[in-house]
Amino acid sequence: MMGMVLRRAASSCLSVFILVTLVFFMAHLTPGGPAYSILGQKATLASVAQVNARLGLDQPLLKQYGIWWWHLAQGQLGYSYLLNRPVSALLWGYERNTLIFYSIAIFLSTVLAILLGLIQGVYFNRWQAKLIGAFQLGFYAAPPFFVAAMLVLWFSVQAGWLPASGITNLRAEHPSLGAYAAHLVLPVITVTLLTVSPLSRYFGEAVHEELGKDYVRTAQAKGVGFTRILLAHVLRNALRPLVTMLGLSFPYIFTGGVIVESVFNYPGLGWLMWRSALSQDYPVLIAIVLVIGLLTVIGNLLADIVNGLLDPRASYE
Amino acid sequence: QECGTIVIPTGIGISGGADITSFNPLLANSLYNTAAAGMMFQGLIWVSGRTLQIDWSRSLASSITTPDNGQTYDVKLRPWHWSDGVPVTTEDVAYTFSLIKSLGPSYAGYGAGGMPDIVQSFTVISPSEFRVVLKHPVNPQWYIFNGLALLLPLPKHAWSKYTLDEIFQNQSQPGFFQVVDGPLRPERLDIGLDLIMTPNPNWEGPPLHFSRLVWKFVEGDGAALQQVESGDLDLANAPMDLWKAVQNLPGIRLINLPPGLSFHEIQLNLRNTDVAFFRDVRVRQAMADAIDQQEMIALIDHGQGEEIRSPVPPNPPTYLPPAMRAGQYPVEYDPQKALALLQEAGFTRGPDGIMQKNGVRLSFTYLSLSGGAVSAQTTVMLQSYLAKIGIEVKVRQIEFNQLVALLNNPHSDWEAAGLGETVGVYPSGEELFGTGAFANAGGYSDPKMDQLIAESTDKPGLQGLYDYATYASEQQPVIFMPVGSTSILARARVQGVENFVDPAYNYYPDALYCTESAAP
Amino acid sequence: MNRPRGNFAVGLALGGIILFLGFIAPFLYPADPYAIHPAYVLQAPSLALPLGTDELGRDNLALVLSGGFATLVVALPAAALAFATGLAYGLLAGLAPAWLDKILMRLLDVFLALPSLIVLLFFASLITLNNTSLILLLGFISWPGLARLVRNETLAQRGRDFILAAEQAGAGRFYLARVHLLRVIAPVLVVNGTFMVGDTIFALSALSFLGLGVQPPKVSWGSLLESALNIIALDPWWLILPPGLLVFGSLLAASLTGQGLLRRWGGGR
Amino acid sequence: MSPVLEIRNLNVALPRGGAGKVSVLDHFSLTVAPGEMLCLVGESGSGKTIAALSIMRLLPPGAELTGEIRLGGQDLAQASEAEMRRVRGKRIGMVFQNTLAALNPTQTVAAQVGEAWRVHEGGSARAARARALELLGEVGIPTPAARLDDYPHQFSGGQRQRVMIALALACSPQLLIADEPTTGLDPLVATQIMALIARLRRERNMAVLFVTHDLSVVRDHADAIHVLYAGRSVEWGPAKNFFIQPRHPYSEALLGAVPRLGTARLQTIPGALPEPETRPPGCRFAPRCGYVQPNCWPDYPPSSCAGDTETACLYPLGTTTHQAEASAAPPSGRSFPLQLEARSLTVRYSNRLALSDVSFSLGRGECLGIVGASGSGKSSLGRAILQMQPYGGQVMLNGQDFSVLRGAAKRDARRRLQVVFQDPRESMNPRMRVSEVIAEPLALQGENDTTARVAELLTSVGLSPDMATRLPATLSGGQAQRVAIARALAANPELIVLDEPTSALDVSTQAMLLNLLKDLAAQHGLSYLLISHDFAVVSYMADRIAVLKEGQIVELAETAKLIANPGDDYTASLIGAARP
Ligand SMILES: Nc1ncnc2c1ncn2[C@@H]1O[C@H](COP(=O)(O)OP(=O)(O)OP(=O)(O)O)[C@@H](O)[C@H]1O
Ligand SMILES: Nc1ncnc2c1ncn2[C@@H]1O[C@H](COP(=O)(O)OP(=O)(O)OP(=O)(O)O)[C@@H](O)[C@H]1O
Ligand SMILES: [Mg+2]
Ligand SMILES: [Mg+2]
Ligand code: NI
Repeated sequence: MMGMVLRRAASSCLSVFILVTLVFFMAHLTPGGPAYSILGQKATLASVAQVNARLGLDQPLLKQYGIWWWHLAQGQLGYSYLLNRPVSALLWGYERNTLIFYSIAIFLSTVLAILLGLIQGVYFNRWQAKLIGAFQLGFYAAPPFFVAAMLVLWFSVQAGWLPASGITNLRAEHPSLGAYAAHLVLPVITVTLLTVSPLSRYFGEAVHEELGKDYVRTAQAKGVGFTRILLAHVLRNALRPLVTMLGLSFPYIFTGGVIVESVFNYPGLGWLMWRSALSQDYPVLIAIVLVIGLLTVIGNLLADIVNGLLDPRASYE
Repeated sequence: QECGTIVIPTGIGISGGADITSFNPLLANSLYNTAAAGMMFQGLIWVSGRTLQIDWSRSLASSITTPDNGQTYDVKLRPWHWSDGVPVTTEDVAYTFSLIKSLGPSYAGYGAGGMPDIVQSFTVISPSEFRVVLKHPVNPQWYIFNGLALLLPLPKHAWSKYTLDEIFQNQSQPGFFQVVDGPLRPERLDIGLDLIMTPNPNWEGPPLHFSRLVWKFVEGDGAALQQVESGDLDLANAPMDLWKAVQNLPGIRLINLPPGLSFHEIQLNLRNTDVAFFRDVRVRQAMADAIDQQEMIALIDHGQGEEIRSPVPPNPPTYLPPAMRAGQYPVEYDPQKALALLQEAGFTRGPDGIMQKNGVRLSFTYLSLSGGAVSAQTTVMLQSYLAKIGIEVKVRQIEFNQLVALLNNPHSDWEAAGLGETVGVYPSGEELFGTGAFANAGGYSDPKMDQLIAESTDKPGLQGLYDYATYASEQQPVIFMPVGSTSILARARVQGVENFVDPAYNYYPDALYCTESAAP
Repeated sequence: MNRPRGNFAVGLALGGIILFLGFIAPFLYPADPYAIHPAYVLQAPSLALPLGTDELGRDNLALVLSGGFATLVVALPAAALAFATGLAYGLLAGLAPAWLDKILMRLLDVFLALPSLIVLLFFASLITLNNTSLILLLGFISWPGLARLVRNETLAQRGRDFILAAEQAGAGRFYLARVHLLRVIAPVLVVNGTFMVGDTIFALSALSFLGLGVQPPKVSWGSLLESALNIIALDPWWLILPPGLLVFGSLLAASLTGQGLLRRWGGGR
Repeated sequence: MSPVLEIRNLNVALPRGGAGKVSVLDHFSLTVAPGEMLCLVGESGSGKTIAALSIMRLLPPGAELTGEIRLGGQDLAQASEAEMRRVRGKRIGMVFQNTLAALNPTQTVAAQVGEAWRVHEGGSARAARARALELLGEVGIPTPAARLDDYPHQFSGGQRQRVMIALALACSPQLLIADEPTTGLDPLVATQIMALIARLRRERNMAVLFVTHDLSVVRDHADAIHVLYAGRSVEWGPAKNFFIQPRHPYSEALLGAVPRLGTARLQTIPGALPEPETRPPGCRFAPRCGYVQPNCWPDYPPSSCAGDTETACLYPLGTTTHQAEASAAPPSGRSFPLQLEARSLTVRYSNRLALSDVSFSLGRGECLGIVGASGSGKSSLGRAILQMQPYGGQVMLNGQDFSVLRGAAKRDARRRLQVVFQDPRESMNPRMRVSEVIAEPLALQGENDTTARVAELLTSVGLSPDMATRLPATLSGGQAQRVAIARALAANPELIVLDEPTSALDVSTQAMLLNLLKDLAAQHGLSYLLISHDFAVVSYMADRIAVLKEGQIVELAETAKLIANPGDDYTASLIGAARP
């Protein structure tokens, strides 16, 4: 099975390569240019030319592209034009924020999805399942910005319980973990609410489907109790689609989402990507795209491997 | 009383936040960066934004004389020390000047006050005195305010061991900037989060009342409002679109500041033949006359703004021509007059209600900066006003850097664009409307304007400036638009906020003090 | 997902209401959405102004209606475009020889991993955003999911006996795709087509949040919501709820209808 | 001796669609004595599975059950769920069909076998494992210790069924219920499983309720037979009597439909089993019965006793001459002009050789049977002939080599070869109406007006032209297979490849189809390549038979010669499994 997984990884790397190439050229062909972001309104043709020369942007595009790979091969991701920092150092700062925020959210939504999905699968077509179904539908249809805004309105503007935005820099402000956590609550709730709905839906359907399978009847015929059937037999078999979906959402754990992060003023990687795209800070942008591409590949691989462990048949497919 | 840590958003007193990404005053190209750098390095000449006069108590220069009234400038420094105890000398100023020259166009202040090309020679006379000789005599007020003021001393003894590239690479490393002569020193910068500054213990200016100043990067005024309410921030800009909501916040004061030295404008591309009608001064005047600036201020800025009809900001009125001080401008809100002007220029209403002449419709595409409720509202109102006199405005939202790139390219085919313009403490127009001036993106060129501008910068006295302002107001080389003033929300414990920032975007950290006990 | 049958009807009814509001109502309600009334700023709903006014004193009902038209007139064709592209690409990959399929799928991976905002930003900087270009852009970023689905379906169906039998009777590839594949995957297609409508409405609204949507002074539900949320601290519920609920309702209508169809055709997956 | 299981007057109603609860099994009574093997037989849909599940009380939710089910002294019909849990697996073991689905794919067999034991005996994991090892050995898994930690998919179908049996036997139950354990297995393996169950019940003196629709499997081992038709018992009694003299016309028809070596013509039962909603009030078999009398219609006939056999028929058979074993073997030595020739065919899948160097020829009007165990390459051979997949070697139709043909010429030549698949519903586009399905080959040949021709074809396969507007899902398996044959005929073929055309069908339907195919061949001068793992079926149809084993032809001879004188051990065992 490892062989198959690795083969797929190799061919996915091709996709990453194309992805990075595409974004590289797209970014460089977008009108404007980082020099204007750097110089702002004071830009003149001369100063732009000078900045471009300093950044190497006056070179032919293909050569810049080659240099980018050459630097990557040496382990360098470049230097942010706008933030005046090496990209790798920069990424990590944002990455940390996203990682904390999203891994908590995804963890919560996975746990919730498993709980809700089990209930939904077991009480299929009964009011419990219908209630959960309505919840899923509601959150599926609710745009994230709307959910986020409503949460802010209720918990922050009206009740004043939780900070609506921002993040506490543990090293800067009153170094309190409590405040740090408080800033995470609303974003985490938003993402959890939004991700739990598709996850639990797929999982609930899988549980229902598995419960209808013959092996469940076999287990019943053995005299196995329902709880045990659910936990020992059904759960593991139903996890496959959930794992696949988690694999697909793997990149998000690291990159976050532009919209949620900007609504909450949360400096995560998704938000950095958006700002870099706006200001055409190519090195940062392309580095993030590279990270996303690699994470997509890794996410799929992890899902394959976990599914392989969960389901011995997978290795024969 | 001591405040402990004060947390303020970047862009306080200016506008919504952006990251601080550079501490180097020669490379700092955003107001946010300039704000940080301005607190680290003491200016040679400090022009107060409230009076537009030199504040000698804050300037490193103790005297400036120009023996030949315009070409030679002798500057004396007063005794002052770097934070490591080394004295500040004219060598440091010379070092700055050499850096400026070698940076060339990538110097952030390049071109302002003619710097550095206007300088014939720079001579260090003694550790406390230097002389600058210009290539030709100019209006001393103009040069001192807009040019000489740029020569702030930088710590030669700390920096000279670095190459220009290294200086460039280190522009956002706090460690590089530990030798300062201003009130604050950077401690750490987490890009995307905040910049922490601590007082320079050896600063020789007025005492500070806090132990740390945190510039927190907050995107959006709405978010800043929430954070000042929750106590995450001590100060924040009051969001204009939430004006009603910020009036009576418990424990928070609302402090109105005078408007900054800036104006809004609609740049018109006079080179573009598709919109050749802009070249007709009557069309531009009609546009200016059609816009009800008072209504815009009332609706968008909730009355906290300033009508702008000329390139000289009306407040403080130090440089405003006397007629304008009395409220008389060549243009004013008068849609009837606007219509009459258009008719006079030969336009008639077409079947679709749009004015036209010889098949050319008065219709153009307006580039508006994306993001920001204020810009969107301005766009909507502009469109509505111009529609009333038969001018059609199509809108395209565009990113800032792309807009700047378009404006910069003399061959690009943009038609009109909304921008903000900051003016120098001495509001001459050589960078704005002179033929080929760099902010003159629309290619406006008028011999009379050029002559008036030259008089304002070269001839001593204010008459040149007055004439220029009057002519520009009449010409509307760009359509002047109103500017909103800033208001600051301050948590009760922090005092002195009204003196913390002035209209020229100078910061006075020593103004801040607290009434309650220190840390929250 | 098995829900009471009634939901399908609710979905259709909701969809009908939204189509009515988007395409017919704007021409029935006379007020000019762009007229500014400084004297009537931020009025709460009243009899004369059923949905109140915004911060420039514009009639909010007129804005919401014209926003609906602007939203639907972009989102629906965009969904159709994405649908057609996804379908064509998926069929092509599914029917192509293995090597071509491999290439197409790797490319699809690229499209799927490509952050759509960057693509949007790129194109938005090159072309003026108007209805046509927005349709093209939204269509362009929304198709890869469907393409993958169609391709997988096609592959799954391709080896089925009835396809083999048709081939044996002399059917060519094009005939197989047109007659057999399209018919068997029709349920999946219709269902995902409905979902796609919801997705494009959502994507368009999200774009407004980033300034890449329908350009001012024209409004869309997304941009109305965005500007209302900017002033959320003033609690202008009459500005937030209508566009918010309409976006929500459209997505709900799309997914209810889609799920109803899914159940009706038993193509559950 | 008191019976292990005694069912009295069991009625089961199931919720079905909009119609509410419908009775699917009624007045069902049966007794199984210790050590006895009772076979419950009947066509698909007659209610066998429902009966078996009732005993375990594992009916689908919403089912309504009345009557008595006595296991020892306990009435299971009244037992609580907790009590039932102690019965299931402990006192009654159950074996299901389709073991690939019935075993949990993600647990090792040791865990699954051991679980039954642990649940009831509460032993340690180690003890459960030891028990699993013991059981696997007992059911005849070779080297059981090495296979404990394998997963179900790693076993062959027959082995999985053995595992399933081991699982049911874990707590040494008094009663084993086996629901079609041999369906879907190839006949050789099926016989082995059957023998295994028979052996186990003797060794353990365990009662067995064996559910099947295939009478040929149970002939050697059953003690008693119980025939169900449309939810009611029609005949029950000792097996010996049953096979000698079935009393009920349905039983007779069922027996007559099973192909056996040397049968000249199979008996067929007209019509189809009624759905539970449409069952007639009187004798449910009446509409299809050859002996029907007017008084069969109003009331369900009371049961009558003849010898040890009871039968619910007003006119039980007794003296009518039961169809004698036909001695007339298919005529041998017919000669056919050469039509199709395959030369050293080789089919290779990515990693394995499915067919190697197979050559044979087929004459015009001839039927060539291909037999072999599952996986021996039969279907691959068929697909290669049909040009459905790449192969090495040559296929020549009327002397024309396919490999040199391209494009339209190839399509044209391919059309001369048609195919009928195993799963009749899979072979039709579920969204096409019957008329479109049949008209497709016509339309592809450019015919425009197809209505008349479709009606004609439908009639020729014995369907009413009214069927033309139906969708495949509304057809029964037999009807669907006829439509598939009609479609094949529509292309005007010379040769039809029949890939297990009847193995998804009931014996009665199978008989009907086989007869139809025989008639069509005679009418249209068709040649057949008949693929099947059921030697009896092939011998009934084929002029010559090729025996495939591991991708190679081990023997190819005329049917009669092959039966009389198999030249290969493998062939001999195939014939043995098919012999009654
Ligand atoms: N869950 C169910 N809901 C409704 N009707 C059912 C259900 N299960 C079976 N039936 C119906 O009950 C009748 C008897 O079905 P059963 O499964 O017992 O047949 P069977 O004799 O076992 O057939 P087969 O040989 O196909 O297994 C059939 O008409 C069937 O359609
Ligand atoms: N598409 C395929 N890819 C790889 N291997 C295959 C494929 N189809 C069949 N095989 C393998 O080739 C061998 C022959 O398969 P084939 O289907 O011809 O057997 P068969 O005799 O028809 O079996 P059955 O009686 O089960 O239908 C088997 O071992 C099978 O697993
Ligand atoms: Mg059954
Ligand atoms: Mg086969
Ligand atoms: Ni805090």
